[in-house]
Order: sequence, then structure tokens, then C-alpha cells
Amino acid sequence: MSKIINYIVPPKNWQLIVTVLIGLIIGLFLYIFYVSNAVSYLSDNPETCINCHVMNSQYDSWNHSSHRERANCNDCHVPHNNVFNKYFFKAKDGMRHATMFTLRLEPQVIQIKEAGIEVVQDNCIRCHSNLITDHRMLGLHNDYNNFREEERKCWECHREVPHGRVRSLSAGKNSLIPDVRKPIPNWINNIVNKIEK
Amino acid sequence: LASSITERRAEVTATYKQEVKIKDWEPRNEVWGKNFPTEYDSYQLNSESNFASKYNGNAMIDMLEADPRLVVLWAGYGFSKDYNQGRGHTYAIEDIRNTLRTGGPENENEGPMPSTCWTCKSPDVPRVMNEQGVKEFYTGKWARLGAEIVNPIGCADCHNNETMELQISRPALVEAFDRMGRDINDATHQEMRSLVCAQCHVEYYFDKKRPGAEGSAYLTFPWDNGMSVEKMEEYYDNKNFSDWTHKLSKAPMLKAQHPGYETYLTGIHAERGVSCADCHMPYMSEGGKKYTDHHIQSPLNNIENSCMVCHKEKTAQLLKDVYDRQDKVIENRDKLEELIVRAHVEAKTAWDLGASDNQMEDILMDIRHAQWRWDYAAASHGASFHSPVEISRVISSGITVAQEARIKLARLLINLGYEGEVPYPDITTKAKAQEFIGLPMDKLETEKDQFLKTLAPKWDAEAKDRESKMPIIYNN
Amino acid sequence: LASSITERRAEVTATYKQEVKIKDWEPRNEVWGKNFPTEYDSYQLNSESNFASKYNGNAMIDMLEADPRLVVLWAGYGFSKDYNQGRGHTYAIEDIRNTLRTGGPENENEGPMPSTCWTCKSPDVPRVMNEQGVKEFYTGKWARLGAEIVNPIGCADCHNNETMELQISRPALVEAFDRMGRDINDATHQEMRSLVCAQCHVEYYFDKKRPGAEGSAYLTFPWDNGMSVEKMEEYYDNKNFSDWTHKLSKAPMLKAQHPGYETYLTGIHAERGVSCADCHMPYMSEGGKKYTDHHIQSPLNNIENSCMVCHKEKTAQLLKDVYDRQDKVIENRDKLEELIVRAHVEAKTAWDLGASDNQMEDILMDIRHAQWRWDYAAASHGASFHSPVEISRVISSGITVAQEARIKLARLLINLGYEGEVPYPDITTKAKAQEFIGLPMDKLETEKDQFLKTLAPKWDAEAKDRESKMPIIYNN
Ligand code: HEC
Ligand code: HEC
Ligand code: HEC
Ligand code: HEC
Ligand code: HEC
Ligand code: HEC
Ligand code: HEC
Ligand code: HEC
Ligand code: HEC
Ligand code: HEC
Ligand code: HEC
Ligand code: HEC
Ligand code: HEC
Ligand code: HEC
Ligand SMILES: [Ca+2]
Ligand SMILES: [Ca+2]
Repeated sequence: MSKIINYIVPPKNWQLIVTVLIGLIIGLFLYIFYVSNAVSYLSDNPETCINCHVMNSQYDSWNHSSHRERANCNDCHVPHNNVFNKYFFKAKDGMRHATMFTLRLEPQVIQIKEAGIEVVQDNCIRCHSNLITDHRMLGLHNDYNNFREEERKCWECHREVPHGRVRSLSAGKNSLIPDVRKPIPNWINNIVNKIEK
Repeated sequence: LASSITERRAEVTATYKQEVKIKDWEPRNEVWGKNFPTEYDSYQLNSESNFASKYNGNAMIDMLEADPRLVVLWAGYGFSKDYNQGRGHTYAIEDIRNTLRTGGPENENEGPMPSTCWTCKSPDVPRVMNEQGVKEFYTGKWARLGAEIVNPIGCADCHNNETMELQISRPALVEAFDRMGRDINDATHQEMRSLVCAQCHVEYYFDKKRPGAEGSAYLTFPWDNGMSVEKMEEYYDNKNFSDWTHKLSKAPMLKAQHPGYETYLTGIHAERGVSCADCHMPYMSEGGKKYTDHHIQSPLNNIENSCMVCHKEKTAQLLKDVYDRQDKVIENRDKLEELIVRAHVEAKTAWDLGASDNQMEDILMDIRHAQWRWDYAAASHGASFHSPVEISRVISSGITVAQEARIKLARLLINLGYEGEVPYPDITTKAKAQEFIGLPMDKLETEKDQFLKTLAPKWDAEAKDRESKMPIIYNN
Repeated sequence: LASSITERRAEVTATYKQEVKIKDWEPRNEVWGKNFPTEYDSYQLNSESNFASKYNGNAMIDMLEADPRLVVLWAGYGFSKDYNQGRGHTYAIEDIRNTLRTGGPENENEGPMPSTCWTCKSPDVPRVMNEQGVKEFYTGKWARLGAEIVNPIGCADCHNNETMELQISRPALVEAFDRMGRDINDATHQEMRSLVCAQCHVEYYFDKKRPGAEGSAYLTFPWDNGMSVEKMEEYYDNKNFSDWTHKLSKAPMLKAQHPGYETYLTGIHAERGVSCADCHMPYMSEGGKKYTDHHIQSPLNNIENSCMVCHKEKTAQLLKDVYDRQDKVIENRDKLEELIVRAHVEAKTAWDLGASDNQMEDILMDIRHAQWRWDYAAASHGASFHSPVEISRVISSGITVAQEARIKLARLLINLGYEGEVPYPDITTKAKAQEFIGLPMDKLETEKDQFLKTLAPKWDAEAKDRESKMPIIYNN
């Protein structure tokens, strides 16, 4: 055991530098976490999604849809079959979105990915299963509803649900998007302004 | 949650008992209806016959009266006697009995039509095919099966009786796929929602030379080279096949019969994976449950449930979209129709002036090809909406060929001593047109009346007797 | 990383300063570009000339070489000398100077074309119109304004210099709306996103009889009766107007010039409110800011940002959709083209055999109408995608009329003693076709070279001098 600790603990003359470095890394991480409002990413509040302006047009279209009162982003876009899966999926997606956003890799027209499609489809069914399940058919033939529930995407017909059909970073550009908390704290602003002057 | 769903499903299986057991080959729609009352109720609405859209609908419309030029185009062929706007599936039996095309048979060996005509009219067909054999089904006169085939198009045509899955009940479609090197078993569910229709809403001909089935009128879809107007034409040309010889022009004619599926495939909706059922059998809801509308009709009578699920435009706008396309396509289809009428009449004039077979050969082939194109565009009833760009293409090429025929005729006629334009016949009414081509309408109508009063009721009685012996098994 | 996030946030809220003051009538795009560098940078990309789609694109393509039948169709008219695939807006000046159609003027009173030709080529146009007057602008030879008009199509053509709002800078569009009883001031913002294009991408003619403007070649859009192929034809027929007399057939011809806006209006995208800019100037984003792509080109070079905003399909599928429509439409447009070539040659043969004016009159009107329809379909470059159903309709009717002419010609030719078909000319290359119609290409090219070496550089020098006196006012 102590062998291992010895192995990890750097030689005396390095200890200060390493401690400072670790402190810096943790600090920077926390800073990024803060600046990017990552905490909010863990919540179900739709406002968290428009933390990134790239999600504005989806927010806007959802905000004008009949689902606004009934389903938030995560109701559709995150798996709800168990709690672990929910947060795992969120973290995975969140990481990719954040990375792409920061590296400016987002395309003009964002398209939902294969994995996301399945999640959403499952969620449509989760809420609407009553309507689309034909019990009589189930009694006859257990697979009958496969088609309605799996093979075909609901939004092949319900093309406007919930985001409408026009998709681009610029769609709904005049919409009222709630003002997300200002990301740059005043003390940083002050420092920056001082340096400039 | 997942387990909760499974549980609920099991529950459901238990509660929803099937009222009756549907046996193999059950042709009676009302028997299926006992298990599926919602679908059956909507199916019954197919008997409505009061909706007329601009060009289609389910109202009874005498198409020869509406457009007497058709009489001339089909001179020498059954369609010049009688042709009506198609109606709902529940009319299939009534309409085929009533049409003058099937004549007035007095017994099972009489009449102008083969038994094959029944193929697309009833769920009795798979039953009888199973009993008699396919080749045998296609053999003999239409009247031969009159007592066997009495239930209008229905459940057994499209559904498996045990699982209710969509299934193909007609051999012609399977055989055609086979010859194209394709297997319907590979079709996706969504494709099946169109393929059940493709059993009937397709171009066909009666092959009288099929090896192993000589003597029968074997129902065949001419898709071996492809489904485009050119590829099917090539198929028929290669086989030297013609449906009839035109009474005026003596051209070896082809009749295009409702190539609905073939033309639908070339349109944007098919390209985007929209099926026939999506528009003609949209989901409806009753008591918070979705079911498939079995009132199969013009979607223009139900734009809200069909188009508007996918398109957010207003009803009036969508109606306008359909009519705009139909108007633009049909404007030139009408022109082509007139040009072909002229070509037939000019060709007749040439024969009358002593033209030789040799001089006429090319001209007659042009007429054949032009009318085939016209009919492909006209008989595929929904196609000026299903695929307006392809249908326009077909019509343009038809006009080119029709006019080529007329250029050749113009040269020939002058050489035969005819000066100027051949006058357009007076065919302003159906009666005048039928007289022009020399049809004995009174006789045809009398024979039909006779048939409907004597033979048809016998068929019904015989069928009633047979069906009374087919028990309905109730699940207790 | 952290700073990148902060930076991007900052970007969004950043406001920009106007670097320069843009004066009224400022024609220089680079001056506007100082205030709007993002738009200007994308505008500069209009100089790319390397993208060729199946039928369009911005690559330099000699259309007469690609399709020598055009030479025959336009015999006796400028287009038979030279006609290229249209390119980006930045080429407008270069291309109009280079084309053999504008000839090789040696001074301001020479050359085949009127000054009106400049109207759609530059933001200098509104400036000069303001200075000289509109009627005056349209008066005189093309060479007269060579030194005035040097900046290729740009900002002042579409934008208000103070507000940057879209605005109309060309009187012809406003006048045409006026005659139709409409007011462009009522146009919505979305309509403006097409109307700025409708200043140029429209059918036009030069009215030489305009009351009050006699002696000028007054730019006029023939929309008084409507914008359809029939309504514009009616307009020209009523006015007895023709662009030229065909060299072979002597028909009084019409040239259709890019009725892009008129045909777009008949398509589904216009019906659904999609504007030219939606497809040809899609939104882009740079640094968190959205801007309008000012690289105006074939959307096929940018499907991801244009089509995919509204369509979920893959790039390859959307490309196929466009090509499918173009292929289907152009197949018959090509056929029509051939039929009209034949008609011209047959008509020439008839004249050669001594046909009378009287005998030819109807035939020549048919040829006029057929070629007008063909050109309406062909010159409206994007239209086989913008509105495939309408364009198909137009082509079908063109084929009917072309063939009517040929039926009449067949009768006439035999009467004049000509037996059989008139042979199709050998026009397999541009050179052969130009020889066939008797064009002195060497002479035309020498004159053009001379012009480009002598007069054109003088224009540039004069313009440079003038612009050097137009100050750029920097905001401090
Ligand atoms: C850090 C900025 C940011 C935040 C916060 C954000 N997104 Fe995204 N999102 C992006 C970017 C960038 C893309 C484009 C990624 C791509 O195309 O792969 C994207 C793409 C997507 C997609 C389509 C791609 C896929 O993965 O299927 C969905 C769905 C999505 N986001 C949903 C959400 C939801 C729901 C939230 C809130 C819980 C959210 N986003 C919050 C930046 C963000
Ligand atoms: C009712 C279910 C539902 C809700 C609620 C919902 N979405 Fe979506 N979302 C969908 C569907 C369905 C798609 C796929 C749309 C498509 O392909 O046309 C989608 C796609 C997306 C995409 C990818 C863009 C695209 O068009 O493919 C993003 C990003 C996205 N949603 C973000 C959000 C955000 C942010 C919210 C909350 C403000 C939200 N969604 C709420 C169902 C939903
Ligand atoms: C969290 C539960 C939930 C989820 C997930 C959900 N819905 Fe809904 N949906 C509802 C409720 C509740 C309503 C009724 C809303 C109302 O009437 O205001 C509704 C209404 C609808 C309607 C009718 C109203 C309209 O907007 O056209 C459609 C269609 C619909 N949902 C389709 C979908 C589809 C498709 C999805 C998946 C992409 C989906 N829903 C996901 C709960 C949900
Ligand atoms: C391959 C299937 C098929 C065959 C074989 C077939 N039909 Fe039909 N029939 C149809 C379809 C599909 C329609 C509906 C057409 C429409 O309205 O678009 C129809 C419509 C009809 C109608 C009603 C409309 C009218 O024309 O008056 C009659 C009657 C009819 N068929 C008689 C016949 C006769 C007689 C034969 C034999 C020569 C025959 N059918 C062979 C499929 C077929
Ligand atoms: C012309 C073809 C056709 C005929 C005839 C037909 N059906 Fe259907 N039926 C369909 C199609 C297509 C579906 C949708 C299947 C799917 O998508 O899974 C369907 C679905 C059904 C379903 C499943 C539940 C639902 O509503 O979606 C039942 C039950 C059903 N039909 C009963 C009947 C009965 C009973 C009859 C006779 C009265 C009948 N069908 C006649 C084509 C047909
Ligand atoms: C067994 C043959 C058969 C099958 C299978 C079939 N049809 Fe038909 N269909 C017909 C016949 C025959 C008619 C004409 C009946 C008449 O006019 O008497 C017809 C008529 C129609 C009509 C015209 C109804 C009206 O109101 O004018 C429509 C629409 C139609 N069918 C659509 C479909 C669709 C969609 C499917 C598949 C889901 C389908 N059909 C399957 C044979 C068939
Ligand atoms: C083939 C097209 C199609 C598909 C696929 C489809 N629907 Fe529908 N849906 C319809 C039609 C049509 C209606 C309207 C029924 C009515 O109003 O009678 C409807 C109605 C609904 C409604 C009720 C809307 C209201 O206004 O009350 C909901 C919710 C819904 N669908 C959800 C779904 C879900 C969830 C899926 C995927 C599992 C789905 N749909 C797949 C065609 C479709
Ligand atoms: C299941 C979905 C669905 C249904 C149902 C549907 N459409 Fe469409 N429609 C589409 C799609 C997808 C397109 C292709 C355009 C696109 O990609 O947005 C389209 C295209 C069109 C177009 C443009 C094509 C053209 O020819 O110019 C028209 C018009 C149209 N539909 C009208 C209708 C009408 C009318 C109905 C009802 C009879 C209908 N649609 C039913 C999905 C549908
Ligand atoms: C996108 C929607 C759509 C699809 C998919 C579609 N149709 Fe249609 N269909 C229409 C419309 C709209 C009409 C025109 C109805 C009218 O004019 O009244 C029509 C007309 C018809 C007609 C003539 C109806 C009548 O009233 O006489 C038949 C038969 C038909 N379709 C069969 C089919 C078949 C078979 C398929 C698949 C192979 C199919 N349709 C696919 C929308 C559709
Ligand atoms: C009403 C506006 C307008 C007028 C007036 C006009 N043009 Fe154009 N011109 C255009 C447009 C728009 C295009 C691009 C067409 C396209 O590619 O679709 C074009 C393209 C061109 C081209 C490049 C393609 C080619 O044909 O080689 C030349 C050169 C040209 N015009 C010369 C002229 C001449 C010479 C005149 C006078 C006879 C003239 N233009 C009058 C609008 C106009
Ligand atoms: C002032 C006249 C004018 C205006 C305004 C104008 N154009 Fe053009 N356009 C032209 C001319 C001239 C050309 C051909 C230039 C050449 O080939 O030298 C052209 C070429 C084009 C091309 C062909 C480019 C290529 O890559 O082949 C497109 C696309 C185009 N214009 C679209 C538009 C759109 C969209 C608008 C409005 C947003 C517009 N134009 C406004 C005159 C104009
Ligand atoms: C052929 C027409 C045309 C020309 C030429 C043109 N623009 Fe634009 N411009 C547009 C259109 C269309 C828009 C979109 C306007 C809207 O929707 O509000 C636009 C928008 C803009 C905007 C608003 C911000 C944006 O990007 O949406 C600016 C700034 C701009 N243009 C600058 C310029 C400059 C600088 C030039 C010259 C280099 C220029 N434009 C040339 C048509 C044109
Ligand atoms: C601003 C939205 C928008 C843009 C951008 C757009 N479309 Fe469309 N498109 C539509 C609408 C709306 C329809 C009508 C059908 C419907 O209602 O779904 C349509 C219909 C179509 C159709 C069917 C019509 C037909 O002719 O059969 C095709 C194909 C199509 N679009 C391809 C494209 C392509 C390729 C592009 C890019 C060059 C494009 N669209 C750009 C909105 C758009
Ligand atoms: C729905 C999308 C869409 C709309 C709206 C649209 N276009 Fe196009 N346009 C296209 C496509 C796709 C092509 C074909 C490009 C090709 O073949 O490379 C095209 C081709 C063109 C061309 C020829 C381009 C070339 O490369 O030479 C011109 C010019 C043009 N369009 C102008 C216009 C004008 C002007 C308008 C409005 C009046 C307009 N377009 C509206 C999609 C559109
Ligand atoms: Ca009908
Ligand atoms: Ca071009």
C-alpha cells in the first residue's frame, strides 16, 4: 500500500509545483464548469439547453408547441427507462455538445443522431402508448404494434412535432429567448476592462 | 416501466377475446367485422357514392358521356361500350356485373370476357384459386365463376386471417416480382402498406400463350424490363402483343389499365416513403384509440386526416395544390387525346383511299405508342397528383409520337389524292360517338338487362346456399 | 478553452461600428464591404468559377458548343454568335464585355447593342440613371456607357445605403407592377427577398415605341396580361412585336430571356412562401453571428445550408431529387428543340421552292409560338427544378404547336413538289452550325479582340479616374 503511495507522491522538490498544478487544473475545471453553466445541464429545465445559443431555435419551436406545457426537452431527448441510463446519456451528449460548441464544430443545420432518434421515439410511445396501442391486435399477435412503435418514426407523419420543419441555427431568430444568467462575473469584467485601459 | 408495459400487454391479451374464429379463406367481410367492428364500420362507408372531386371521387359518373372522344379511342374494344368512374371497394361486384363490357351471358360458357376478370374484385378469389388451381381459375368465361364470386373486395384480400398481418393474396404480383428477381418477403412493413394495393392497382394483360397454361387467360403484369411507360411498351412490342385491333385505324392497340402503383413509385411521396395507406387509409381515432380508416376513397374527401397530418397548410390550399397539378397535367392529356382521335380518323381515311399495309405500318405503330402513353397517363387515375412530373413527361412524348404519325399521314394522304385537313368527326355526345364507330347499343343493353334479370339472381341464390353451409365459429 | 467560451459569448453581444459612411448611389462594393466584411467576403466568392452541376453551375461553359442546335434556333440573332453558361454576379461586367453579342465597337456610337444592355449588370446603373434620367439611360449604343459602368452587380443593386433594407433600384420592375395595378411598397419582407432578384431574373424586351420615350430602347417587362407563357405571348402578339426575323424560316421570332421569377412563382416552393434568397442566399454563421450568404450560386454547391434547413433527407437524395426533375423535363425540352430545328429547315426549304407569304403565314406563327415556349422553358435556367410541372406543361404545348407547323409544312412541301422528309442538317459542332447559318465568325472575333485591346482599357482608365474623385468617408 505505502509502496503505491510512494510511487504516486512526487519527489520532494517537485511537490510544490505539482500541488499548484493540480490546484490549477481543479480550478480551471471548476471555472469552465461555472462559465459554461454546466451545473444547469444536469437539470430538467429547458432553459438549461439554451445556455448555448445554438439550441435557441429548438427552444423557440418547442416553446410554441402544444408540448410546452406537457413535455420538456429531457422528457423527449433523454432515456426514461432507468435513472442510470438517463444521466449516462445526458453526460455523454452533454460532453459532445459542449465540445463541439466550444470548438465551433456545430453545423449550420443540426440533425438529430441515430441514438437520439431512438430515445425520442421511445419517449413518444411512453406518453402516447394508450392511443397507439391496439389492444385487440396485441391479443392476436404480439408483434403487431412493432411497426407503429418501432419501424416508423412518429414524426414521419407528425412532421411539425414539436420543432416545426424549418431547422437551422437561424430559424426563429426573432424569438424571445429567456436571458440566461450572464456568464462573465463582474470581477472578471473589471479585470479585463482594467487591462484594456 | 418496461416491465409494466409487458404486463399491460399480457392483460390486454386476456381481455380482448376474438368474438369469432376466422377460418382460412373466409371471404365474408361481415364475419371478419365481428372481431374488428371499428374497421368494419369504416369499411362499410365504402358504399357512399356521392362525392365528386374535380376529376375523381366515388359518385357514379358515365365517363363516355363526360368525354365522348374515349369512344373513338377505344373503337373495337369493350371500353367503348361502357366505362364509369371507379367507386368504393364495396361496389366491385355490382359494377362488374353491371358494365356492358362483361356483356349479357346466358350461361357459363358465354360472354365476351374471361374468368380472369374476377381476379381483382373479391376475397372469394383466393378461396376459389385455392380450390380450383390458379391456371384453372384463369380458364373459361367470366360467367363460369359468377356464382362463386359474390363478396366485394375485403379483408381476406389484404389480411392474414390468423395474425391480421398484411399479406399478398394474388399470385400475379408475386410472379411479377419473381421475374424481376425480387422477393416480396423482403418488403418492409411500410412497403406492404402499398404492396397490398399493388395486387390490383397495376397495369396487366392476359397472357394466352403462357407455357404450361395454354388455353387460359393468365393474369400477368408486364414489368419484366421495368415499370416505366417505355419499358412496358418495349415488353409488349417484343412480344408482338396487342389487346385489340383498332376499328378505324386498324392499329394494333394496347390498353393501359390503371398503372397506379407503377406511377406512384415515380413521385415524391413514394420517394419519401409515404405509402398508399398513409393517404387513402389514414389513422382515425375513436375513444382515444387510433385505428386505420378502411373507407378507402379520394383523400380530398378527408384532407384533414390524410394530408394535414404531414402538411400544415389549410384544407383549401391543399385542395388547390392537388387541382393545380391535375389541371396542368390534364390540359395536355386532353390535347393528346384529341390528336389521337384525329390520327385514327386520318388513318381510316388513308385506308379508305387505298393505302397499302406497307405505307401504313409505321403510322400504325406510332398510333399504338401514342395511345399507350395517353392511356398510361389517364388510366392511372390518381397519377396526375401522385407523380405529375413523370406523367407530364409521358404525355409530352405521347404528343411527339402522335404528331409524327400525323405528319406521315399528311404526306400519305396527299399522295393518295386527299387535299387539306381530314375533318374532325361530330362526336359531341356519347350517343353520336358510339354511332360513329358503329356500336349496336340497344342490343347490348337489352342483353345486359336480360342477364341481370335472369342469370345474376341465380348466381346470388347459389352463393347464398353455399355460404349458409360455411359456419361461423363463435369463441365462447 | 475557457477563453474560447468567453470569447464566443462576447462575440454574440458585440456591436460593430460603421467604419465608413456609405453615400447615396455608392457603386463600389468594396466600400460597402468595409462596413460589412462578412457579407463582403462571401460576396467575393462569386468569383469562383469551377462548379459544374449536371445542367448549371458557375463554370465557364460554351453553350453553343455544348448544344449546336441553339445556333440554328437563333439564326439571325446575336445569341447565335456566342452564349455561355451564366456565372456569379462578380462576372457581370467581364462577361458582357467579352460576349460576341455586344460586338466590337470602336467608339460610343457603334455596335449592335443598345445601352439598355447594361441595366442588369451593375450598381453603377442606378447612379447613372439618377444622373442622366431613365429614358436617357436607355438611349444610344451600348458603348456609350462603357466608361460609366464598371462595377459588377453588388450591394447598391439590392440595398438601401442608409438602412441596409432591401430595396428596388430598377424602374422596369416598379413600372411593370404599376401596369399590373400592384404596388411594390405593399410587398412583405419575405417577398422582397425574391423581388430584389426579380429586377433582373425576368423576361424583358426593349420597347422602341414607348410614348414619350421614342428613340430609346426602353426596358419593359411584358406582364400586363399575366406572367404565364400564354399571357406574355398574347402580349407580344397583340403588339405585333418580334425580337428578330429568323434567318432560315423568316418567322417573326421572340427571344425569351430568363423568366426566372415568373416561373418560380408557379412552383411549390413559391406557393409555400420560400424565397429566392432562402435557397440561393441561405443563412450562415460565423463566430456565433448569423449572416446571409452573399455567394449567390447553384444551391447544389451548398445543399447542407440551403435545402437541409427544410428537408431532412441526405445530401445525395436531395441532389437526386433535383436531377430527377431536371432530367425528366429536359428530355422533352431537347426533343422540342430538335423539332423546331426541323421546322426552321423545312420552312426554308418551302421558301426555296417558291412558297408564298400567304401559304407560310400560319406556319411561321406556329414556329414563333413553339420556339417561344421552348425558350421560356430553357432560358428560365433553374425552372426545371423551380417549377417542373408548369415547365412540363409549357413544353408539351410547345411540342403540339411545333408539330402542327410541321404537319402544315408536310402538306405544303408536297404541293411544292418536294417528296419525303427534309434532311436534318449536319450541325454536330458549333463551327458547323455557324457555317450552316452563314456567320462570319473570324470577323466577329477579330473585332472583339480589337475592342478588348483598345476601347475597353480606355473605359477602365476613365472609370478609375472618376472613382478616384469619389471620396471614401471614414467614421472616426
Ligand atoms: C454547450 C452547449 C449546448 C448545450 C447546453 C446543449 N446543447 Fe444540444 N447541441 C449542441 C451542439 C453544438 C450540437 C450539435 C452537435 C452535432 O451536430 O453533433 C447539439 C446537438 C443537439 C441535438 C442533436 C444531435 C444529437 O445528439 O442527436 C440534440 C437532440 C440536442 N442537442 C439536445 C439538447 C438538449 C435536450 C439540451 C439540454 C438538456 C442541450 N442540447 C443542451 C450544444 C449544446
Ligand atoms: C415532444 C418531444 C420533444 C420535446 C419536448 C423536445 N424535442 Fe427536440 N426533438 C424531438 C424530435 C421528434 C426531434 C427530431 C426532429 C426531426 O428530425 O425532424 C428533435 C430534434 C431536436 C434537435 C436536433 C435538430 C433536428 O431538427 O434534428 C435538437 C437540437 C433538439 N431537438 C433540441 C430540443 C430542445 C433544446 C428542447 C427543449 C427546449 C427539445 N428539443 C424538446 C422531440 C422533442
Ligand atoms: C412527457 C410526455 C410526452 C412525450 C414524451 C410526448 N408527448 Fe405528445 N403529448 C403529450 C400530451 C400530454 C399531449 C396533449 C397536449 C395538449 O393537448 O395540450 C400531447 C400531444 C401530442 C399531439 C397532439 C398535439 C399536436 O401537437 O399535434 C401529438 C401529435 C403528439 N403529442 C405527438 C408526440 C410525438 C410525435 C412525440 C415524440 C416525438 C411526443 N408526442 C412525445 C405528452 C407527451
Ligand atoms: C389486376 C387487377 C384487375 C383486373 C385483372 C381487372 N380489374 Fe377491373 N378494376 C381494377 C381496379 C384497380 C379498378 C379501379 C380503377 C380506378 O378507379 O382507379 C377496376 C375497376 C373496374 C370497374 C369499375 C369502373 C368501370 O370501368 O366502369 C369495372 C366495371 C371493372 N373493373 C371490370 C373489370 C373487367 C371486366 C375485367 C376483365 C377484363 C377487369 N375489371 C379486370 C382491377 C382489375
Ligand atoms: C385494401 C386493403 C385492405 C382491406 C380490403 C382491408 N384492410 Fe384492414 N388494413 C389494411 C391496412 C393497409 C392496414 C394497416 C396495417 C398496418 O399498417 O399495420 C389495415 C389494418 C387493419 C387492422 C389493424 C388495426 C388498425 O385499424 O390499424 C385491422 C383490425 C383490420 N385492418 C381489419 C380489417 C377488416 C375487418 C377488413 C374487412 C372489413 C379489412 N381490414 C380490410 C388494408 C386492408
Ligand atoms: C382486390 C383488388 C384490390 C385491392 C387489393 C385494392 N383495390 Fe382499390 N379498387 C379495386 C377495384 C376493383 C376498384 C373499383 C371498384 C368499383 O368501382 O366498382 C377499386 C377502387 C379504389 C379506389 C376508388 C374509390 C373511389 O372512391 O373512387 C381507391 C381510392 C382505391 N381503390 C385505393 C386502394 C388502395 C389504397 C388499396 C390498398 C390499401 C387498394 N385500393 C387495394 C381493386 C382493389
Ligand atoms: C402514418 C402516419 C402516422 C404515424 C406514423 C403516426 N401517426 Fe399519430 N396520427 C396520425 C393521424 C392521421 C392522426 C389523426 C387521427 C385523428 O385525428 O383521428 C394521428 C393522431 C395522433 C395523436 C392525437 C393527436 C390529436 O390531435 O389528438 C397523437 C398523440 C399521435 N398521433 C401520436 C403518434 C405517435 C406517438 C406516433 C409514433 C408511435 C405516431 N403518432 C405515428 C398519423 C400517424
Ligand atoms: C405521411 C406524410 C405525408 C402525407 C400523408 C401527405 N404528404 Fe404531401 N408530402 C410529404 C413529403 C415528405 C413531401 C416531400 C416534400 C418534403 O420533403 O418536404 C410531400 C410533398 C407534397 C407536395 C409537393 C410535391 C409536388 O408535387 O409539388 C404537395 C403538393 C403535397 N405533398 C400535397 C399533399 C396532399 C394534397 C396530401 C393528401 C392527399 C399529402 N400531401 C399527403 C408527406 C406527406
Ligand atoms: C400523398 C398522398 C397519396 C398517396 C401516397 C397515394 N395517393 Fe392515391 N390519390 C391521392 C390524391 C390526392 C388523389 C386525387 C383524388 C381526387 O382527385 O379526388 C388520389 C387518387 C387516387 C385514385 C383515384 C381515386 C378516385 O376517387 O377515383 C386511386 C385509385 C388511387 N389514388 C390509388 C392509390 C394507390 C394504389 C396508391 C399507392 C400505390 C396511392 N393512391 C398513393 C393521394 C395519394
Ligand atoms: C432585365 C435584366 C437584363 C437585361 C436587360 C439584360 N440582361 Fe444579361 N443577364 C441577365 C441575367 C439575369 C443573366 C443571368 C441568366 C442566368 O444565368 O440565368 C444575364 C446574363 C448575361 C450574360 C452572361 C451569360 C451569357 O449569355 O453569355 C451576358 C453576356 C449578358 N447577360 C449580356 C446581356 C446583353 C448583351 C444584354 C442586352 C441585349 C443584356 N444582357 C440585357 C439580366 C439581364
Ligand atoms: C442587377 C441585376 C441582378 C440582380 C438584382 C440579381 N441578379 Fe442574379 N444574375 C444577374 C446576371 C447578369 C447574372 C449572370 C452574370 C454572368 O454570367 O456574368 C446573374 C447570375 C445569377 C446566378 C448564377 C450564378 C452561377 O453560379 O451560375 C444566380 C444563381 C443568380 N444570379 C441568382 C440571383 C438571386 C437569388 C438574386 C436575388 C437575391 C439575384 N440573382 C439578383 C443579374 C442580377
Ligand atoms: C442580389 C441581391 C443582393 C446583393 C447584390 C447584395 N445583397 Fe446584401 N442582402 C440581400 C438579401 C436578400 C439579404 C437578406 C435580407 C433580409 O432577409 O433581411 C441581404 C442581407 C444583407 C445584410 C444584413 C445582414 C445579413 O447578413 O443578413 C448585410 C449587412 C448585407 N446584405 C450587405 C451586403 C453587402 C456589403 C453587399 C455587397 C458586397 C450586398 N449585401 C449585396 C441581397 C443582396
Ligand atoms: C425554406 C424552406 C425550404 C427550403 C430552403 C427548400 N425547400 Fe424544398 N420544400 C419546402 C416545402 C414547404 C415544400 C412543399 C412540400 C411540403 O409541404 O412538404 C418543398 C418541396 C420540395 C420537393 C417536392 C416538390 C417536387 O417538385 O416534387 C422537393 C424535391 C424539394 N422541396 C427539394 C428541395 C431542394 C433540393 C432544396 C434546396 C435547393 C429545397 N427543397 C429547399 C421547403 C423548402
Ligand atoms: C427551393 C429552392 C430554390 C428557390 C426558392 C429558388 N431556387 Fe433557383 N435554383 C435552385 C436549384 C436547386 C437550382 C438548380 C441548380 C443546378 O442545376 O445546379 C436553381 C437554379 C437557379 C439558377 C441557375 C443557377 C446556375 O447555376 O446557373 C438561377 C439563375 C436561379 N436558380 C435563380 C433563382 C431566382 C431568381 C429565384 C427566385 C425568383 C430562385 N432561383 C428560387 C433552388 C431554388
Ligand atoms: Ca373514383
Ligand atoms: Ca450558371
